[in-house]
Amino acid sequence: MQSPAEIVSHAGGVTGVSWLMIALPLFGAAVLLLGGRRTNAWGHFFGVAMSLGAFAVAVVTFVELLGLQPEQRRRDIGLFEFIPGMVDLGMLIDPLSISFALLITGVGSLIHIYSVGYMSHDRDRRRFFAYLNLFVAAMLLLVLSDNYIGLFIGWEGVGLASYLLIGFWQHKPSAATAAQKAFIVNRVGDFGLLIGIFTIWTTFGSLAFADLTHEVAGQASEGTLTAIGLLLLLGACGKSAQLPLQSWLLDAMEGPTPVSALIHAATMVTAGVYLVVRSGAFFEAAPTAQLVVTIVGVATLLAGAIIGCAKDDIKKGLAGSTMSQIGYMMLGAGLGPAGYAFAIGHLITHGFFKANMFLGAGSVMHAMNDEVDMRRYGALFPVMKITAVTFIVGYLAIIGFPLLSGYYTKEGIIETAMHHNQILGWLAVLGAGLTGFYMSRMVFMTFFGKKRWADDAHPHESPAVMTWPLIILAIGSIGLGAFLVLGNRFMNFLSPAVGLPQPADMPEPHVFGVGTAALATLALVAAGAAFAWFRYGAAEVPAVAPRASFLTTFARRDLYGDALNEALLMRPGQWLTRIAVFFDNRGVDGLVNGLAAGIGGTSGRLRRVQTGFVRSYALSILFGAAAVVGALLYVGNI
Amino acid sequence: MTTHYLVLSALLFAIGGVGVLLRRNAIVVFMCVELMLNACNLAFVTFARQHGNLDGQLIAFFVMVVAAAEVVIGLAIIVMIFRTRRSASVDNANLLKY
Amino acid sequence: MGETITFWVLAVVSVAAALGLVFSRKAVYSALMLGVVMLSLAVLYAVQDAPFLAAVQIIVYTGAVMMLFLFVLMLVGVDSADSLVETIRGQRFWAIVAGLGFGLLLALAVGNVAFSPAAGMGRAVSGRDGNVPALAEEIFTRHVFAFEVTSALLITAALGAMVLAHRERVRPKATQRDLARTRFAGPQPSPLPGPGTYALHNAIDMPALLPDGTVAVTSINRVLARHEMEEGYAPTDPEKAALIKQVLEKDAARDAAPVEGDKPIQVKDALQDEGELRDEGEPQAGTTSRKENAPQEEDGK
Amino acid sequence: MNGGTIEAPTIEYALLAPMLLIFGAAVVGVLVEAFAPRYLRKSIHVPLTLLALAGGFLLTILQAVREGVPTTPAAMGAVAVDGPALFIWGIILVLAFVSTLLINDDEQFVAQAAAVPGSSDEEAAVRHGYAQTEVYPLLLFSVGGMLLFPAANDLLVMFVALEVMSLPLYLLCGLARRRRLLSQEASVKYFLLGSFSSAFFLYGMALVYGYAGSIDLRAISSALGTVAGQDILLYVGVALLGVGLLFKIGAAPFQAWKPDVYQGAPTAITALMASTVLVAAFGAVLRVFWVALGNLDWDWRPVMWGVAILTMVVGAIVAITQTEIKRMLAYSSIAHAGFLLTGVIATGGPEQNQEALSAILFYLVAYGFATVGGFAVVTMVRDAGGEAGHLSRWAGLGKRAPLLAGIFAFFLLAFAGIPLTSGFFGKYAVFSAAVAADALPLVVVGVVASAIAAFFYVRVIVLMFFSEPAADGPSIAMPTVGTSAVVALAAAATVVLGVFPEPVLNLADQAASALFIR
Repeated sequence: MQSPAEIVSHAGGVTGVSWLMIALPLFGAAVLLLGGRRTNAWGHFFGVAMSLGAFAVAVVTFVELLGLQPEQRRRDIGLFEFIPGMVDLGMLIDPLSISFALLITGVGSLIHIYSVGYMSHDRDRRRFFAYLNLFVAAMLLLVLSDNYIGLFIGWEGVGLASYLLIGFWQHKPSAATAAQKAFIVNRVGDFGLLIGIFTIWTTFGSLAFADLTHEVAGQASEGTLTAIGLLLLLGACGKSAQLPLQSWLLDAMEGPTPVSALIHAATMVTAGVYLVVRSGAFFEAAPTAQLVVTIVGVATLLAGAIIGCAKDDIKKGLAGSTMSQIGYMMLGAGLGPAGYAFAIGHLITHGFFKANMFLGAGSVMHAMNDEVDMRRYGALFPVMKITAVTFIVGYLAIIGFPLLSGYYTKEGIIETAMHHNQILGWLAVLGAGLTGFYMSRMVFMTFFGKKRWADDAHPHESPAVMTWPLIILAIGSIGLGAFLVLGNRFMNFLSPAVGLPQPADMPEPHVFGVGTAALATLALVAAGAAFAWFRYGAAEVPAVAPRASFLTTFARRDLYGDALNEALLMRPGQWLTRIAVFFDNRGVDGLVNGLAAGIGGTSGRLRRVQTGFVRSYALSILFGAAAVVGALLYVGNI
Repeated sequence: MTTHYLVLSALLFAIGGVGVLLRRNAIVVFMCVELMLNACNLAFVTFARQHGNLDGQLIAFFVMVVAAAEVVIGLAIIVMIFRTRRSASVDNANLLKY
Repeated sequence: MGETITFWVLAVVSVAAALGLVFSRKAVYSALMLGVVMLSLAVLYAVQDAPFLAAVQIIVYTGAVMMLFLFVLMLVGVDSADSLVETIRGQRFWAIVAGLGFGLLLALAVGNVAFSPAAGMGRAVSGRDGNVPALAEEIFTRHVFAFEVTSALLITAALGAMVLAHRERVRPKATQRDLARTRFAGPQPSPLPGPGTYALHNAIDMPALLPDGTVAVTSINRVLARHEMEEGYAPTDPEKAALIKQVLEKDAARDAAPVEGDKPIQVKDALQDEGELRDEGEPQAGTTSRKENAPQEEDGK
Repeated sequence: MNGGTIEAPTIEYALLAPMLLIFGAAVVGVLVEAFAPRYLRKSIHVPLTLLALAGGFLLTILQAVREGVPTTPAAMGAVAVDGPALFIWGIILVLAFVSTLLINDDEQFVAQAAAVPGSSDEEAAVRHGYAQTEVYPLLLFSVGGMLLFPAANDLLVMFVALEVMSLPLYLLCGLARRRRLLSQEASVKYFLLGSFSSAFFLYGMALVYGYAGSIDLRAISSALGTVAGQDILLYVGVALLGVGLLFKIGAAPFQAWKPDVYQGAPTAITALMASTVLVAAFGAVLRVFWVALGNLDWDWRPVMWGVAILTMVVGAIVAITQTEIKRMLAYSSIAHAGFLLTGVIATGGPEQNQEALSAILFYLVAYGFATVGGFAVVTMVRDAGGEAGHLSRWAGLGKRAPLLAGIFAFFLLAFAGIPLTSGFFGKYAVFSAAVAADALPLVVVGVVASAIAAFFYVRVIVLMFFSEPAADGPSIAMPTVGTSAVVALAAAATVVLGVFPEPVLNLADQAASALFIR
């Protein structure tokens, strides 16, 4: 099937071996899992090496891609044809996918390195690295595949890796439950994605991105496109923890902290954003679906921020923040080509500063005997300066402190949203203010104020293998945003993959990016930070959470997300299951069991026909011969 | 006449088939198979005359050769199993079943 | 006319002989009946312008193949009268139904075809020196490949007979002298067990072996076994020792709870024991042959 | 006339070279048996056999590559070496080569077949290290027959080839080293039923000859429709011919021999039968039913429908309750014969025929390799008394020998037709060809049967990996070089055919596009 899109035939070069990107970590996972205890001694280094190798390949591929004309920066690499003309596996290397690949392998490698230190006391470190490698491979397959099948395989692969890693400490019942929860909630989303893919297949007859261009998508009816968009969005919501499928993310913090940093902050949870951007052709042709995307994004960014305000568990606070930031990205992704560059840009900068903060949090926990309650922290700044400084850099980046990474990308999303729709814009600004509050709260409660440590806590700085990744991530958190956004550099880079926005959709450029919305945002953020200072910096923080107002409780309980799930989904679900079970037992099961028993019984009876007497066999042959002769005569009408 | 010969061959073939089903002595069973082959040969020769070409006779000749080889193998196998079991009954060999 | 008479005579003879082959009790009779059929067919071949085949039929089939059959029959034992008592339920009924059905189907099928008068072999052999050269020409031209391939068949046959029947001597054949020496100077003055008993030893303290090499539980001598166990002369073979022990324990258990007096161990119980002791999936050669013996005995009366 | 001169026949030796090489090697093997000292025999036989098979394969390839596919029958019209035949030769020779590696294993064959099982004679033979090296020439004769069987251009040659193929197999079945009672029983059963069924084949041949006046396949085809009033001869003849052929592929209701013979025969021979014989028999079935009876397809196809459905259903259902691994694989082989029959039914017009034919050819390659590999694994799982056949003994094998169990599980998945294994494409190709030929109901039955079949394959996998191993479970024999090569080769072929089926599919397509010489 020749794709309508222009396919640049690649004549060798590094892109020819870019499959190594996926193959290396997969190989690592295979070696570590199959090798068993023999690889205990060097397994973690091997895992790191595989991840770094993938990073190196990604960098080289990226450099080679940069060397091409922008319109040629698109390479389809057919890996193999599975069912000719139906299911082919191949890689699509274009600006969008290579951006993701760089983020995944780059941040992934840093987190691998960090984990060498963080997991050094764990007996199952090798298994941990195997899963990490598996995750990286699956995630790369997800973003590098040139069709929805490969994407789906990667999608399920990261789901599996995430499940394994959340439940890594199986001995903790909470971890096991959380892993199951994540798995089940994700199934809902995957179901949507799968149906969406089926719909695409039946509508367009192809699943290759190259075939599903804007022109092709335009041929379908808008109703179909909206349906496809909403189904894909359901998938995206599941993976990216957007409302209403957000509830698993907070529980997922039961996993080891590097996992939270890599999977549940920097990479996997952004897969939904990738899906929406990659499927831009459908969304842009279905405004309703796009609108729903923006609404989900805004609702999630507010919900996440509110949750973040009330959490005392440092990782859960960060998880709420992640939800919120992905809400921003989703909002950007719902705005069409104008928002894509900012959404992906924010995704990348967020990958850096959020990973940075998670790892920082991990470093703090490492120092505080795995204590996660911020009310037991305080005044850690002098004890662990590197962690604190890097964390604060991340903090400044996330709240949008001018000239740091988050400022540029988040501001871009807010302004584009404002230009698109005032209400969305102002809600996004409000979210920014909340971010200012809860992030400041986190920093003040952790690093400043008075010591509220447990008696046996002896905090200390983490080893270099853990701090160096922090430092590198912090540098990224500072400079990356400006690098990407200024001069629309990233937008132009991405445009061959996702298209350039109409000029009318773009907000007016500002000198140094300061406009009304930006000013309002800055003001609100400052107010939020100041409020946090009065509440948690200057004032005494009680070591036990006080009874709180309705609103705080509301936020502490994850906006009653679980209760809502329970009331809306679980209870009716249980009723449904009960009814289903009833019918299942009586009807379906009866049928299936009856069928199984029937087949088994038939089998048992037929088996007895094989008496072992050769004369019986001869009899059956003679009967068979007579039957065949008779049948043929009958058919031949003689 | 052709029909007569053919009916005779069909009868002999069927009798041979029944014999295979009824007899337990492996050697007799095998004789019945030989009877079936002979019936085939009769049909071949008859058809050869019917069509006036030699192919039928030729095939019959080949069948005899093949049958001779088959007899040697078959009897060797029967002798082998008789040595082990001290019985040439085909019903005795029914360890393999179900 | 002559052909018609020949046909009807030989048809009746051959069908009768074929039925005799199927229904005669003695295998030798069956073989002779088959010979009759073959000879009749040979004549029918000759009648149908196939003199070469008629000769080959007599020489190869009746002369060689049938002799081979008879030879093997002698080897196997001519007196092994084949029982006509059916052991497989329904086999006889269904065999006759299927046979009749199939035979009728075939006979009706070929009987209903309207043949034109036979072309005869005249045309086929005309221009050649009769039937045999004509056949030869066919064999060595058009069908030469089939002819060559049959050689593979014949070699296979020879090889197969060698494999299955030829026993190579592992040690030199014992001379009369050797035999006499072992007979008188050897450890075993008594004769060895006769064929068919599957025993490697004939000492009473050694249990018999079944064809598959396992111990026949029924053959364990309880008295001796108990004595052996008590005196500590257990057999060296651990498997046998374990088996003997097991049997004794079972006896002891039975003795401990006597039901209706002192019941001697009966064959039936022992058989059950054997079934329990064996692996379920293992073939039970012993029981099969025992089952088989029953009708034969009945038949022998 | 001068009757003394006969014009010498022309035989295309080059075309027939692969087959002649095999037969020649077999004869040399017999001479080795006769003249070489005992201790040398095996070391002569093994290379001789392997070289002959490999040489035959090379000659086949040379034939296909250099001289192209001939369009007229060879050897005075006796043998048709055409595209499908060359492909089938290739498969048979490769699979036979692989099976020979397996046969090479010392533990497979009886020391002296003539010695009564359990007797002191046998013991002595074992002690002296005797080996029945006649196995190798017998194998070669059989392979020669297999090559001729699907390439036969007239029914006589086909009948002779059938016997050449079968007679050595009857013998080989009875030569297992352990459980000789079972082995001999398998031999007797196979022999009696085999000769019984070939009598049917022969009678069918007689009737078809009576109808057409010739046994040449092409002549039969051209006689169809021109002979008036004798259709009944043709129909009965075709039915009986079909009985003989269907017996060889093990289609129901002629399948009864398969489980018993597969279980009793030495496993290496079972592997040979389950792979190469099936390939050869399907080649013959295709040739008879397409070349000779292609114009009669409206009549034989409905009957074949019934046979295919019955075969699939019986194979799949009865396999469920099997407790013996080889028996289970035998039933699985029956079910696969049914799947392949759907492909036979799908043959029709030339284009349709090409698709169906290439599907069948690919299926045969895929199934052949997986099945040889599967049986090779079976030879390695051993108890004190030989192979541990009972399924309960396989419980927990995944914990004892994860690699072996994993490979076996992979073969089972290939049988089940799971994607990324070779079996998937085989089934896919055959079923899609059947759908194209309007045999949708048949495909539905096929899919249902596959689902049932998948159940018992998966059951074995579950048994191996999720059951506790028995305390006195079977040991895993240290594989010889030959056996491990077989397992590795078969596994590699199954993977490659499952992941990169393109080249072989193309090859099969090419072979099929030449069609049978008609």
